Formats: sequence, structure tokens, C-alpha cells
Amino acid sequence: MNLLRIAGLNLDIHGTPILRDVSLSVDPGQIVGVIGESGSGKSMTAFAVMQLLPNGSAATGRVTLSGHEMLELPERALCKLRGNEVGMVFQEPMTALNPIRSIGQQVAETILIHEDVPKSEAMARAREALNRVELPEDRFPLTRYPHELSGGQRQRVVIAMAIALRPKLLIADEPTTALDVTTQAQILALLTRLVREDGMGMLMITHDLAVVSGMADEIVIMQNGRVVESGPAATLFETMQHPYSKALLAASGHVPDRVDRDGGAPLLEVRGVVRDYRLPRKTLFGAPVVIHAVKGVSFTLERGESLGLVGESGCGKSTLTRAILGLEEVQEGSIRLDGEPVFTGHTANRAVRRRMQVVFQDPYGSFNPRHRVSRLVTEPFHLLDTPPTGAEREAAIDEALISVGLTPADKEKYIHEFSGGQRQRIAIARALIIKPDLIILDEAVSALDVQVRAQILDLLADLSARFGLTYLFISHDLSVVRSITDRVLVMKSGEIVEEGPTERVFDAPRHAYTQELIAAAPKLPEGVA
Amino acid sequence: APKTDITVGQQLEPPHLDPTSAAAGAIDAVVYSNIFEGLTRFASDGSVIPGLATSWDISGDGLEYTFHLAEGVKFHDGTDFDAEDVKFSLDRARAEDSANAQKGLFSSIASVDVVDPMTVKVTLSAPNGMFLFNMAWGDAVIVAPESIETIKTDPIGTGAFKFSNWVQGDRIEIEKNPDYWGTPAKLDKVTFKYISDPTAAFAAMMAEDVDVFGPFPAPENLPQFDVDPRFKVLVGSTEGETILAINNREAPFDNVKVREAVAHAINRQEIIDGAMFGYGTPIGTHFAPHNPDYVDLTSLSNYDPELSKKLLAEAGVPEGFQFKMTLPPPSYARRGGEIIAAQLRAVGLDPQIENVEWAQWLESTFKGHDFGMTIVSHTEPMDIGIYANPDYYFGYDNPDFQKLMSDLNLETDAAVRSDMLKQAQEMIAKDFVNGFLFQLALTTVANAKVEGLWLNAPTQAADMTSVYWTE
Amino acid sequence: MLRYTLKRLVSLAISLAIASVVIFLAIEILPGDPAANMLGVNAQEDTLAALRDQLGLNGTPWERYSSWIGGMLTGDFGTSYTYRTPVAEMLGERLWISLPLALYALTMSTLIAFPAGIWAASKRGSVADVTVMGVTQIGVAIPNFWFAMLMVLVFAINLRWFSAGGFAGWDAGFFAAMKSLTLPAIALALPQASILARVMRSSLLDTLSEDFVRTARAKGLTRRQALWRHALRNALIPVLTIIGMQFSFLIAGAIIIENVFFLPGLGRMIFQAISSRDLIVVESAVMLLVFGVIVVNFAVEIAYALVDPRLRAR
Amino acid sequence: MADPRTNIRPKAVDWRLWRQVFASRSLAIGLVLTLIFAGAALISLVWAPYDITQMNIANKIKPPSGAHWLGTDHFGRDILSMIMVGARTSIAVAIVAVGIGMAAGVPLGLWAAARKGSLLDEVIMRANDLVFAFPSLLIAIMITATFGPSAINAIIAIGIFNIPVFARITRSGALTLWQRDFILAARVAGKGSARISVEHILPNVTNLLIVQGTIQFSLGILAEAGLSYVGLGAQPPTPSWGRMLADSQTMISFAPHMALFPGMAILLTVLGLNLMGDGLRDLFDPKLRRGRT
Ligand SMILES: Nc1ncnc2c1ncn2[C@@H]1O[C@H](COP(=O)(O)OP(=O)(O)OP(=O)(O)O)[C@@H](O)[C@H]1O
Ligand SMILES: Nc1ncnc2c1ncn2[C@@H]1O[C@H](COP(=O)(O)OP(=O)(O)OP(=O)(O)O)[C@@H](O)[C@H]1O
Ligand SMILES: [Mg+2]
Ligand SMILES: [Mg+2]
Repeated sequence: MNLLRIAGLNLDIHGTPILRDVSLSVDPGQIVGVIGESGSGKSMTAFAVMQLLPNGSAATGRVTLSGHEMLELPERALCKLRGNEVGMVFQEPMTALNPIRSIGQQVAETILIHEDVPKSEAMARAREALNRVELPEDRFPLTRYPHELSGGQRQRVVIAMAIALRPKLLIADEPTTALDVTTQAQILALLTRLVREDGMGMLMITHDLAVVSGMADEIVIMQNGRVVESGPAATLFETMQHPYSKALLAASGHVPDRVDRDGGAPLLEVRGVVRDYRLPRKTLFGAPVVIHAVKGVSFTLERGESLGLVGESGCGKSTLTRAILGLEEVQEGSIRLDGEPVFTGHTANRAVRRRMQVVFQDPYGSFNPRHRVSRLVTEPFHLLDTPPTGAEREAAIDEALISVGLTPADKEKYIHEFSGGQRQRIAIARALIIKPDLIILDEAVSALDVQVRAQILDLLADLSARFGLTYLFISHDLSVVRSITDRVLVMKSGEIVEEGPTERVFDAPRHAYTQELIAAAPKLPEGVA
Repeated sequence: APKTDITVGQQLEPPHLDPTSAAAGAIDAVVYSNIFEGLTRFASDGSVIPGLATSWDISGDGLEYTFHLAEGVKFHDGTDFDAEDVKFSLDRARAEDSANAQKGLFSSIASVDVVDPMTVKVTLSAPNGMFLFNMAWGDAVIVAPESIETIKTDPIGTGAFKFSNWVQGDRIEIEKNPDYWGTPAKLDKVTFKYISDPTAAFAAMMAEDVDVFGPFPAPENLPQFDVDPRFKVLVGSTEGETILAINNREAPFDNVKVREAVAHAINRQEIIDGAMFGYGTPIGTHFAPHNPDYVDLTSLSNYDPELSKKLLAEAGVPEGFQFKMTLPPPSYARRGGEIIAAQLRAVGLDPQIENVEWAQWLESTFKGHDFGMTIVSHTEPMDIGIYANPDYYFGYDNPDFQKLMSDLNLETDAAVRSDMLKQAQEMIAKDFVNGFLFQLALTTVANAKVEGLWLNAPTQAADMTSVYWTE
Repeated sequence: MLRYTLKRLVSLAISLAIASVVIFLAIEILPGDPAANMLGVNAQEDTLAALRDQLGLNGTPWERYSSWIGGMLTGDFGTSYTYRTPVAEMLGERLWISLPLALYALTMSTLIAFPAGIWAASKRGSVADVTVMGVTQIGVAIPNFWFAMLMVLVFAINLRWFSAGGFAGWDAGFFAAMKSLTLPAIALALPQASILARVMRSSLLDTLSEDFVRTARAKGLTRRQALWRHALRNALIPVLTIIGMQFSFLIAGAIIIENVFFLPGLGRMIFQAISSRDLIVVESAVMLLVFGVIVVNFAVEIAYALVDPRLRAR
Repeated sequence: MADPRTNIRPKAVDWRLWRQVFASRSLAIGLVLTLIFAGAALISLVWAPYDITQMNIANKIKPPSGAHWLGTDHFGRDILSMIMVGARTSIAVAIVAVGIGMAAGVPLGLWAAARKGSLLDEVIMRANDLVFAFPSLLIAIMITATFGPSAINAIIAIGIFNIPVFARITRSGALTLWQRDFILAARVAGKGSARISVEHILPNVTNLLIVQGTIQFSLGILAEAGLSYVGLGAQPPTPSWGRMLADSQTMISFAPHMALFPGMAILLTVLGLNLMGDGLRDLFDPKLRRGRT
């Protein structure tokens, strides 16, 4: 008998169809991976199992969890099952914990809710659960509060809560999306271990094909609220039929066509850059705390080159970007573009700044929602001494939009009328409009779905070929960096630990940290792409 | 048995309890005749009767007053009252550094001499027909030298009641003086409760939280008390001539024609009806209608807006003009002001109303003379003399009138005085110094079973000495 | 926690110092002569000068400021110009009415607002929610002095359940005293309770939509349990802010209500002192109020830290 | 639909917006009530049933009748006309007071946010705290005691206390906006913080300001009523609701209509504005519309 069996599940929210005829099953000890693009209904499927659907939801069909018909059970009975028979881990570890209760209390609560045991016993078992998720007692006493933990550690607490009662089924909804690669690898390993140890069934939701391909027994692919393909992980990649599945797979391993370049003249020279942040005094009379975000970074970027910068969250990538862009002054070192310093004295050099542009990570946050596209993309004109006006300006806008694959008609629209991928195209158009020499891409594709990401990568490769652009490509996603850069820098805690041609670094990493990073990155099985 | 305690509601709380060093009428309202007594005192009808002085002799030239004091009088602290106390009190009031608000009352005194413990001789520098009257004021009461340090918070007098307790902002309690030298009080305890808000006063009265409220601040509520058998309404008269004071110094009000125009633009009856709900006697000059010397001059300034417009045209201001009208807090001023302003607007004048607190009124209107018109009730008894002071706030400067007043002061013959007073009334009425509106009524609301209250207010007092409950 | 407290204390002291200067300056420019006000229309100039000297109204502003502050620091708030009694004593007496009234109203409003707000939030969109929201909208919009007038009309004049106003005094017994504070407290509490209920509801709705509530539900907590154990304490922070603000408002802002019910409270004393230009009383009383507000805010901030461990760390 | 992640709606005229306006009950009721009173105020500029400067003492304190729908007051004036003209006073005072609060508070808030953590920010926010710490009604009383009671001084007294409200809300709104990438993009385009504040921050906090403005507006009306009630607002003959209540107070026991109607006018106007504010908030903030478990 299946542990979980979803059959013909339909879900409407306020009359809008969300899920249509979703069927899947999970057996004890089995890991079922659910993948699909954003909005395809993965999370809603999970919530339907938990019966924690949003207000206004109407579900039909069958959801059977170890013999219980979840859609028919009264709320009281459901509460008995949640946390006991089925545990759930969520995507966002930073907000999934109650900030004002200690981690011990929160883990013990799972036990106290379901079992009539004394508090001390519950605490002891909470301790045990935390030990199992590798939060040892000496460093993580029960009295810690969530804000004292890192993202990965918080996610472990959430997992501890979910497994404290050794439920039969564990649902993990994108449990690692918000985490670093290395942390992601640890969490995935931890989940796999727990499932194996307890013989739990697990429903693992993710948008990253590579993540599930490494750990799932069974894979379910969803699109627009429907299951389009499912089958054993071992064989699915070969046997898949549905065009969407194929496209997804193709996009996941996509490598844009790039024209190889010979080394050119140095464009950007970064020499011994140091950037410290002085935090406000924590105590009244104590010394101010200084954070060394960037500690003496040097590198050279050649004209026409695409340079990658990888490293985990907080290592100083964005800080370095801001320094290069002349948004913040550095304490030590120099940054020169074509020999011209970015800063002269304490003021940023306009002549240099107009030759650099940037594309940010968040396609939703990088535009003022109240301006039309025409105004958005022309914002960099502010850097010019004599910005084009009238017809000349219109022509420049049209050209920029066309070059990123949009139409001139789009300039009259507002940003909310575009999808994430289109927005990122507009961001690139904004960067292109003053014809810069250097474009910095700070996690420019990290927030996009795989298919969209593939398109944008193609666009970037194409633009670089056409306009001879130079890229500084910042990302924590190694496969992306590998596919689009000529050379790569590996950064750790504000320092560059390794540098070299992309192929060489990925194939034969020298620094231990690089090795760790590459080992941690989830990979699609050999030869499928 | 009838109740022996009473709660009296009043609007204004006294700042302290020394009647001889502040102008506040609220002080007299508590202490006058209840706690402190003077040589003479006012009766409810305004006549001057013996107080601590049981009798007196006046020398032929009117310069020497010999007062014979009551026997067996003791202050509340147990000390004896004698001629030394009288001398001390009068000398203190007229001294150089005196803080007496009515120092003028004592200005004619040349010396005070103790003849024997029960006799005092007061010598005047010039005859003063008002002297016995002056000695009846609350500012002229006799105080004990031993208690002077703490008099403001712990008043020690000779009256039928003793001060017992003060909860600031709320109430003052006085209790019967068992050792009183005269007719003892009928009540054991009187509580003065301070309720400044007229609505609250109405509510408190209706809820029978207070037994007597006088003067009751909201005339509009009186009919309701009248028809309610639980209560009675006493309508008497005060010494308050309510006038529309005009700044005589300021052009164009320095022109008598303009002032006359103002006088004819005012409809007194409408003001009395609208602001006082009918309570009040129209006056045509600055004199109390209940006074035997009163002359009815209201027809001089009858309501005639057409005449008013004509006069304005004659005075050269046919288009009217703008001026400031300051209104102090009492409702006669605030409401009356609104009505008068509307009436003046009807003849083309343009008053700008400014509601002020008393403090501001004193500062800017009374002392600073920064006003065009204002409304105020002059509650001092027999105060026509203020028109002889050219520096007074309304700035009436008429040498003839000033001479008349100084002659009056020296005159002691009653018939001649009466004639002079009538002449004075006419003089200011014909000069249209101010708009003379009405005599403020004293409206007291009381529990129907309370007797012995003052009907009129010759001075601001709540004389409780003969008040009692009937069954 | 100690350092957090210390830091807050320093900024508290600075705020108070600035406030004292502002108050002093404001009083300086207030027109009107207290001496003239006391002596009335027939006062003579020399009498006035004598009195002004007696009151200490002569001297440079700096001298007067420093003697005022110096006095306040040593607990000597000066002597009232009009009443000639120590201001500290007067303040103390008035506080014995204002403070209990404020606490009474606050207790009342909290006791109404918490259940109403929680109930409305937990039944979002239901008839109960709509009713609570509708009633509180009216409660917020109603001018409280008007409401007080209506209450006096109904409960004191017509029904005669309560006395129309005044304060029975604590020596008349606890219940008599509280009874005389009841109508004023209701008038004060009504708008406060409405605001508080609304804040409680919206804050609770906000926290109920937080991820950690979903986590709690996934653990098997019922909706109610999730609300009481997880959402409520987190929702309390904005509610605490409002309670802090209301408390200070209730002490100082009750002037109008104190007038309607002729309560001899602090607000009315200041109001009267302003109109009689008893400046020393105004100065000291306003300072006391500002002090109260700042201290209450301080207490609220400390309370935050107790509720929220994240602040303790800072 | 606006993207919920941006939390901000475009300014494009969108007729669906109007449908939402009327779908939201509170917004619709609020709008209707507000329009009624604003309309009454406007009409009173050209016409009122009776001339309120004329007194008719003989006709005083009459209950509602055919001739005087809401009765007459203690001077025989028509209460309906008084309420209509009084609406003008209330609205004018509240508008200007909110205007003062916005004119001073918004730039201060923008400025403080642009220099977050600096001494300037600290000074502005501490000064704001200080204004909050003062008992507002008392300060209003002191201001009017100092400069004399008048509508202007009431406006100033109310306006001053609006400044920190707007400074605060602007600052907190602006601070979250400063975290957004589009601000970084503007900085990359070489724009200074003043320019960014005006071009990017201000338009995006207008929703917040509109909502807060509506609420402060209603508080302004209440405050004006309170001040007029204690005699510190507009001076006669300018009618004001608060003074109408004060005037009627002693007559409430025998002429309740005199107190009832002005009180209702205040209640309904404030209610209307609050409902509108709430409705607007819901409309502008999609987060509140999404219900979760
Ligand atoms: N509370 C809600 N009310 C209405 N619609 C919702 C709600 N939550 C989600 N949806 C809709 O349901 C659909 C499926 O959403 P779901 O969260 O399951 O997607 P997902 O596959 O998990 O995407 P992602 O990878 O972005 O998490 C989406 O179209 C979404 O807009
Ligand atoms: N304004 C700031 N004030 C203080 N510390 C800062 C500031 N900005 C960044 N830091 C600190 O500097 C370090 C580097 O931050 P940075 O944003 O450059 O990291 P990153 O590599 O871009 O990380 P991510 O991948 O999460 O974007 C971090 O420890 C961060 O906390
Ligand atoms: Mg999801
Ligand atoms: Mg970054």
C-alpha cells in the first residue's frame, strides 16, 4: 500500500483553477521529487496533503495518507496527523521560525502537542532531534533563539521539528532554494540520511532538476497545475516523452553558444581593494565593530572577456560590485577602468561611471513600478553630459529594446505588465542604452526559471558577440558561471582564493574551498543534457 | 430632623482665602460674613448694617468715626478680638506695601487710633460719604495679626463658620463656629463645590449632588428648575451693570456720534432674551436699577437702527469700519457679544470677535487698552466713580464729570448726594460713553427646602449664616 | 539587556533636558501677567510690583530657568502663584485622580479591546469581524466629549445611576471613588478601546500570515493554538506601542473629559493654571507629563525587549 | 493585477480600480459620506437654506420642522445651514493642518531616510519623538493662549502634531524603498540622493501618504472640534461644529437636537474618512487582501 496517494486532485482557489487531475504516490522509504516552473502548483499540492490550503480553496479528488482520507477528515483529526504522521519543511528558513521562542521550545512543541508527556521529557527529545539534524548540544543549546542562527542552521531546526515524532511522510517544499550551495548539499544529505534511517517517505519539491536527479527515486514533473510526466528517476531522463519535460531538461543543462576570444587589452584593473564596514557601536562604550567585507582583492578584466565571480552568500561579491561601480568608496586599493580611476578624490568619476552598467538579481525590485519602460531604460542617460532628446532618444530606446528581443511598442508599458524574464531583458536594455564597455551582472539569472534563464544566457552571449561587451558575471550558481564565462574568480570571506580559466578551475580545482564548492553543486546525471 | 449640612455649588474656585489681598470675588463668596466680618456689613438688600462695630458716632465735620466694638468676640483660633485688631487690619490694608486689591477704599483714612479695647477712632483726611459703605466690603474685613502668615490657606476670622478643609480643584468645607458671638449659624457644615462648567452645574443640580447653586451660570436651564418641584429659582439682582464698553480714546469711537450710533444699533431686549434667556433688567446708564437714586434713561438709547445709520453717516463713517471686540469667558459676554456683533453688522459696522481668557482680557483689554469694544459686568457696588478716571480702560475723559465725582465724595448730605448721582447718571448716558445693556440678575437655584438664602448680591457673597433646611 | 537599558536611559535624559528648555521658552512667551490676574481690575501699580517681586517674576530668564530646574531636581517644584501652596503637593493631589482614572480607562479599554481584536482576527471576514470593525469605526469617530455629554444626559440626569460628575474622594471609600470615575473612564476608554481593538486585529492578522504560523500549523497545532501560542505574543509589539501612547494621552489628554465631569484632575489644573497664568504650575505640570510620557515610552521599549529576544541582543 | 511582490500599483488609470473601490464596502461607504460633507461644504459657498449671520431670537431653540429640517439654535439660526457652513470650517482647518504636516513632515522623512543612521537622521527622529511626547491638547491650548484663539492658531496647533506623523511614515516607507534594487539602479545612473528621493522614493510613498493623510484628516476634524469645543478654534460668527456642541451643551436636556446634529455631523464625517482610509489601505496593499491559512 502506498504511504501517500494522490488521485485526481483538483483545486480551485476563489474559483480559479490551480490544480487539475494531479495524481502521484509515495511509498515508505521512497523519495519522490516534484519539479516544475514557478507557479506550476507544486506547493499547492503539498498544502493539499497537509490540508493547509489558503482561504477560498476547494479541493476535490482523493488524498490518502496512510489510510486516512485527508480531504474528508475533520479539522481535529487533521491536527492529530500533522506533525505526527506527516511533517513539513518550508522554503524560507529565515521566517519559518517564531522569532521570540527558543528553538528548544519550538521543537518540543511538536512533541507536546501530540503526546501527553512532561515538559522535561519533551525537551530531552527535542534535544535528541536537534542532535540528529547535526546541531550538537555544546554549540546549540535549546535556549538559543532563531536570530542567533544562520539560514542553514535554522533550516535544520525546522527539519528537527518536522522529524521529531518520526513521521511516516516528510514534505520538503524547496528546502534549500534560499541556501548556499555548500549548505544546500549538507541539507540534502541530511534529509536523505533521515529518510533512509527512519524509512520515511519524502515528497521533495524543487525547481532544480539537478537537485532531485541526485536523490529522488521517483520524479514527477508539473506544469500549469498538471502532472505532465512521472517515472523512476533512474530512467525518466531517457524515457521522457512530454515536450515540456524535454524542454525543461534541455534548459537545465543549457550552454549558450559563445564565440571564443583572444585575450585583449586590460579594461578593468582592481588592485588591493579593501572595504570595511563600521557597524554602529553595539554597546555604549565598546569599540565599534568592523566588518571586513572585502580584504585586498586584485584582478584584471580584459576587454571582451567574460569573467565569473563565484562564492557563497556574504563573501563580499556585491560589496565589490558596488565599489567597482563607484557607488561606495573603498578604504584601500584602486579600481581603474582603462587606466582611469573610478574615484578621483572622494567623488566618483562620471566619465568612468558612464562606461559601466549593471544588471541586478531581482527582476521585480530593480524597476520603479511607477515609471514607463521608456523612462526606466533611459535612466542611465543621466550620466551623459548631453543626453539625446526627441527622436534621437526614441531611436535609442527602440534600438535597446530590439536588441534584447523586445519590441518598441513595449516602451509605453509599465513594468508590472512583464514577466520576470522580460523584466530581466529590460534591465539589460537599460544597461545597454549608453553603450557601456563593461556590464556587471550581479546574480542576473539566479531568480529566473530554468527555461527563462537559458534564454537570457543566450541573449547575453549574443550581445557580447555583437557589441564586444565585457562581462563581470557574479553568481553562486556554478553551472551558470561555467556556461558563460571565460575565466573565473573564486571568492571566500572577502578574498579571492582561486583564479583561472573556467574549464581549468571546474575540472581541476586547486584550492580546497573551490573543490568543496564544486563537489557540493548538484549535477544532472552524466550524459543526459 | 432637617438636614444640617449643605452643599453649595459655585463656578469659580478661589485662588486662596485672604479677601484682603486679592480681587477674586470667589474668595468673598466663601469667606464674606461666613468666616470674616468687617466693622460694617451688607444686608441682602444692599443696605449697610452694623458688623463687628455695633454702633458708631460721626463727628460733625464728618472726619472722625468712633466705632464701638461688639463684646465677647473671639477669633476662631481662640484669641480675643479687640480694637488693636481693627487698627492692625486697617493699617495693613492702607500700608505702602499692601497687596490689597481695593486700596482705594482706605485712601481717605488719615489715622486709626485705639481709644480703649472696645473703641476705635478712625480719622479721615476729608469727609467721605461712602466711608461706612466702604468698610462693609470684603476687602475691609478684620483679620488677626497672629494668623496673617497662614491666612491664605487657613483663614482665621470671627464669623459664624470656621474653615475646615480644602480639596483644591474640588471643594472647600466650613463648619459651624460654636463660640460665635452673635446669632449662631443654623447649619453645622457648608461645602462649597467648584463646578466651572455650566452643563456640569446643571447636571450636578439635577442629580442633587449640590443643594444650592448661586449664581447659576446657565439661565437657559432655569425654566427646567422652575417647573421641577424639587427646586426653586431665586431671581434677584446683583450690582453688576453689564456694559458694552467702548474704547473712547480710539477713533472713530472718540466721536460721540459714533457712540450714539452704537447705542441705537443695540436691541437690549434681544440681548437679554438671547443671551440671558430673559433674566436681567435693561439699564440706560451705569447704575443699579434697585438703587433708590436710579434714573431710567433707557429711552435715550432706544433701538433704532435707521437713526444709527444716519448718525454714522453724519459722523463721516457711513460705510462702517472694522474693530476688535474682545469677549471674556462668561456667557453674558460670549453670547451677548455674538448677538451684539450681529446687530452692529446690521448697521454696517464690522466687529471682529476675539474670545479671551480673563488673564488675557486684563492684560490686553483692561491694561493694554487694545480693543474697540468689550463686554463686561461691573459688579462692584456704587462704582459710577470709575467714569471719573480718564486712565480707566474705556478712557472716558470729561472734566465736568470728574469734578462732579470729587464733589460727591465730599458731600455727606443725603438729598444733595442723590441729586448729584442722578446728574452723573445722565451725564454719562448722554455722552454715550458705553453701551449700557442690563443689570445682571442673580439667579440662584436651590433645593426647595432650603431657606434663608440671599436674594440679591450687594456684594459677591454666599452668606450662609441664616440658611436652614425646612422639613 | 543592561546595556540596552543604559543606552535608552541616556537618550531619555537628553530628551528630558530638551523638553524642559522647550517648555520654559513656551511659557516665557505666554502673554499675561500672573500678578495682574490675581489682583484684578482695581489693583494699583505699586501693589502689582510688590506682588511680582514676591512671586519671583523678576530676574533674567536664565536665572529663572536654572532655579526652576534646580528646584525640580531636588523635588521642589516651586509654589503656585495663585494658590500659594507647593506645586508638588498640588500635583500629587491631582495625580491621585488622574492616574487612577487613566489606569481605570486603560484597563477598561484593554479588557474590551483584546478579546474583541482577537475575536475579530480569528474570525476574519465573518459577521463577528464585520460587527467588531463597524463598532470600532464608530468608536474611533465619535468625539468623546460629545459621548460624555450624552452619557451624562442618560445615566446621570435621566436614570440617575451615577452622579453627574465630581470626585467623591478616596476617603469616601474605594467603591464610591471608583463609581465617580466610571463614566469619565468609559468616555475616555471608548475611543481608546476602539483603536486598540483595531490595532490588535490588524497586527494579529499580520502575524497570522507569517511563515512561522504556517510552520506551527504544520506541527499539528490547531488554528486557535497557533494563534494563542505563536501569533499573539508577536502581535503584541505594535499593541504595546499604542498602549504606551494611550497611557500618556489618558493622563494629559483628559482635560476635556475632566471638564465635562468636573473632575479635579491634572489636565484641568493645567488648563486653569494657563488661564490664570499660574506659570510655575503650568511649567512643572507639563514637565511632569512629558516626563511621564517619556518614561512610559521607555518602559514600553523595555517591555519590547522582554517580548522580543532580538532586541535584547542589540 | 499588480504583482504582489512589488506591492505598489502603477499610476495608470485603471477602471478595474474603480470596480474595486465599489467592491470594497468600507471604501464605498466612506467615499459617499465624505462626498456628502464635502458637497455640503461646497454648496454652502453659494447657497444655504438660511443666512446664518442673521439672528432671530424670537425663533430660538425650535425642534426640527418643515421650515428648519434640523431645527434652530439658541440664536434662532437654522442648524442645517450652520452644519453646512461649519463643514467648511472643519474641512478647511483639517486640510491645512494635514498640509502643514505633509509639507514639513514628508521632506524631513525623506531626508532622514536618505541619510539613515547619520546624526541628521537621529536628530530628526528624536525631535519627532519629542513632539510626540508633549501632550498635544495642552500644547494646542498653550499656543492659542499665547497667540489668541483663532482658526489659524488651531490649524498651527494641529498641524505641528501632524509633522512627526508624516515624517515617520515617510521615513519608514522610504527606508524599505532604499533597500530596493531600482534605487541602486538610479545610483548607478549617477543620481544623487535628493534626486532619487524626489524621483523614485516620493512617488512610491504616495499611497502610504494618501492613506495616512485621510486618517490625519479625520483626526484633524476631531481635534478642531475639540479645540472649538473648549473655545480655542474658529471664532464667531464663523460656525464650527465643536462650538455648536459647546453652545448646545447646557441645553441638551431640553433641546437635544442642538447637540445631536452637530455631533452626528462630526461622527459621520470622521467615520467616512476613516472608512475611506481603511478602504484605500486595503486597495493599495495587496498583501492584506491575500488571505493565508
Ligand atoms: N493564496 C493564494 N490565493 C490564490 N492563488 C494562489 C495562492 N497561493 C498560490 N496561488 C496560485 O496557485 C498557483 C500555484 O502556486 P504554487 O505556490 O503551488 O506554485 P509553485 O509551483 O510552488 O511555485 P514556486 O516555485 O514559485 O513556489 C499559482 O498560480 C499561484 O498564483
Ligand atoms: N552596508 C553594510 N553595512 C555593514 N555590513 C555590510 C554592508 N553591506 C554588506 N555588509 C557585509 O559585508 C559582507 C559582504 O556582503 P556582500 O553583500 O558583498 O556579500 P555577497 O557576496 O554579495 O552575498 P550574497 O550572495 O548574499 O549577495 C557581509 O558580511 C555583509 O554582512
Ligand atoms: Mg512553491
Ligand atoms: Mg550579493
